[in-house]
Amino acid sequence: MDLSLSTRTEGDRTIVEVGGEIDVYTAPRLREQLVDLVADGKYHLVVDMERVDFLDSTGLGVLVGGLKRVRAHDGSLRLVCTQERILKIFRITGLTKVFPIHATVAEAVSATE
Amino acid sequence: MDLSLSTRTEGDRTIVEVGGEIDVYTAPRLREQLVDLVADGKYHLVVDMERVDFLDSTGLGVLVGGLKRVRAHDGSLRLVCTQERILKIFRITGLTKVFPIHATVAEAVSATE
Amino acid sequence: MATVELRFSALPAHVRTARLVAAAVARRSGVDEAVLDEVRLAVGEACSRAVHLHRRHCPEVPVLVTLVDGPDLFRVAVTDEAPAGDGADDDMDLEGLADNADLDLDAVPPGVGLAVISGLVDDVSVEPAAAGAPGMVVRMSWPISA
Amino acid sequence: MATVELRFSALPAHVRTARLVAAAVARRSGVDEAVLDEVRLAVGEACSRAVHLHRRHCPEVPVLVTLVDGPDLFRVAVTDEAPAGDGADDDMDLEGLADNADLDLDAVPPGVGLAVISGLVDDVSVEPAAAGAPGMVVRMSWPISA
Ligand SMILES: Nc1ncnc2c1ncn2[C@@H]1O[C@H](COP(=O)(O)OP(=O)(O)O)[C@@H](O)[C@H]1O
Ligand SMILES: Nc1ncnc2c1ncn2[C@@H]1O[C@H](COP(=O)(O)OP(=O)(O)O)[C@@H](O)[C@H]1O
Repeated sequence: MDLSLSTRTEGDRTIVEVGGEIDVYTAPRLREQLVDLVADGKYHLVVDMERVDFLDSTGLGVLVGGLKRVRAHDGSLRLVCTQERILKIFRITGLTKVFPIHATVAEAVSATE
Repeated sequence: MDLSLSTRTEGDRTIVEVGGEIDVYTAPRLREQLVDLVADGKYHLVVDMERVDFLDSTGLGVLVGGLKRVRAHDGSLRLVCTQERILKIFRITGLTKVFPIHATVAEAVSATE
Repeated sequence: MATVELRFSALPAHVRTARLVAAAVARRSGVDEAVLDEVRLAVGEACSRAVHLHRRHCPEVPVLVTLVDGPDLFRVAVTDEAPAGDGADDDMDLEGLADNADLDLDAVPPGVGLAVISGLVDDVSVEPAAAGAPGMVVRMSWPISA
Repeated sequence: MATVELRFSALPAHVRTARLVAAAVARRSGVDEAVLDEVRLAVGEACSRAVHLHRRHCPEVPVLVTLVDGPDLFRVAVTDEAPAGDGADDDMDLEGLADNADLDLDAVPPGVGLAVISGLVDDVSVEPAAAGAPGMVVRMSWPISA
């Protein structure tokens, strides 16, 4: 299954809804999306991963790249994910300590930390 | 997808409903089914192929084998199939002239010729 | 000219793997969705034929499938290493099949597989795999639309 | 001991093909359904790593994946032919990744792929592919339940 991407705004947050597979083949499209948003002045991103079926380390790399980009503008990148098999990948790689991970978009949007 | 098989009786006809893939890997199970029915004295078979997703030449061979078996007992083997991609395989191999092919089980069950 | 090569032991189960791979690579190469069914069926037939021959003549030798995502064509070659001339590919009178009492009841004459391929695929050839070596190669191709 | 061998040009798209084949063969071998996701992810990581290295060092050389349906284990080996010692597999401080300004923004250190594999697969090894030849082989195995 291919990657699907859609974005919407809530207040100062931009929600990126990702579906399908984020892998070595599709990750470049997610990167482009994140780069475009930051270039557009959107520095507070919420990446909704609830419809992601597959995530590999290339996808992790793009998310980490996104985090670095928004941080350069004092922004934030929050993830929404409750899928155990996806969470496992963040856990294995220690990235649960790098990304704030939320259970719902509403929670991520209202989070300030 | 794997092969599924179920049989039922209507009068002197035995209907074999086949689903999934009839290929080099699963065809032996269909053969067994047909052999068992004939051993059981069922000589008038209707093979319902409406739920078949895939049929290859091994499957054709098993159907032809079934036809030979029932003919040895003056029986019949009728097919039910309206799926164009399956019909095409019978057409390509000239087997539309060998098997009576019907549009519905009811039609096949009441056919006599 | 990306290439995928699949080599598998001569077992019926792997014919499914070959079909799956061929359809997946064909789809990605831009072969029309409507034609993918034909690709699966034709590649399956060529592999079934090769598996059948290998099991009879050289069960320990793997069957080779090559998929080439050419510039305009998606090309598949299925290569066996079975000795030629065992009559396996003889033309069959398919319509007479059901009446042919000599035949093993369920034997699919391997020629039927080639008949199906020829009926499905416009561009197909069957040739000796290599000069002096045993085996044949079934080559098929489909246009790439995307 | 049925074997399937897949060789593919070093392109990201083929990593998907490799995942698909590995999961299909694993399923048929009797690997537990619950584990198939891990097989797909781990094989994908190993192949991504190999594709990445080949593109850097030997883009024209194909990557090799071998699947062996052993008596008790389903075994996978992913073999690359890239010269060792380019630091690609260096251990990464993953948690520090986001703060590491030196790194190319989106570079996934290939070590992350190996970290994912090690986290997922109990039985895994990374060794030189062959004495004196370049390249490494990532070997993984899963129990066969059925
Ligand atoms: N090589 C395979 N191994 C396991 N399952 C397979 C394989 N090929 C197909 N299947 C199963 O059959 C279903 C249909 O697959 P499909 O892509 O249509 O290929 P095919 O019909 O040739 O098997 C899939 O959902 C898959 O689970
Ligand atoms: N090699 C491939 N080529 C084309 N499509 C693929 C391939 N692998 C997966 N897909 C597509 O992705 C969907 C999910 O496939 P799946 O078996 O989960 O494999 P994967 O997630 O590794 O791609 C399938 O429906 C298929 O259409």
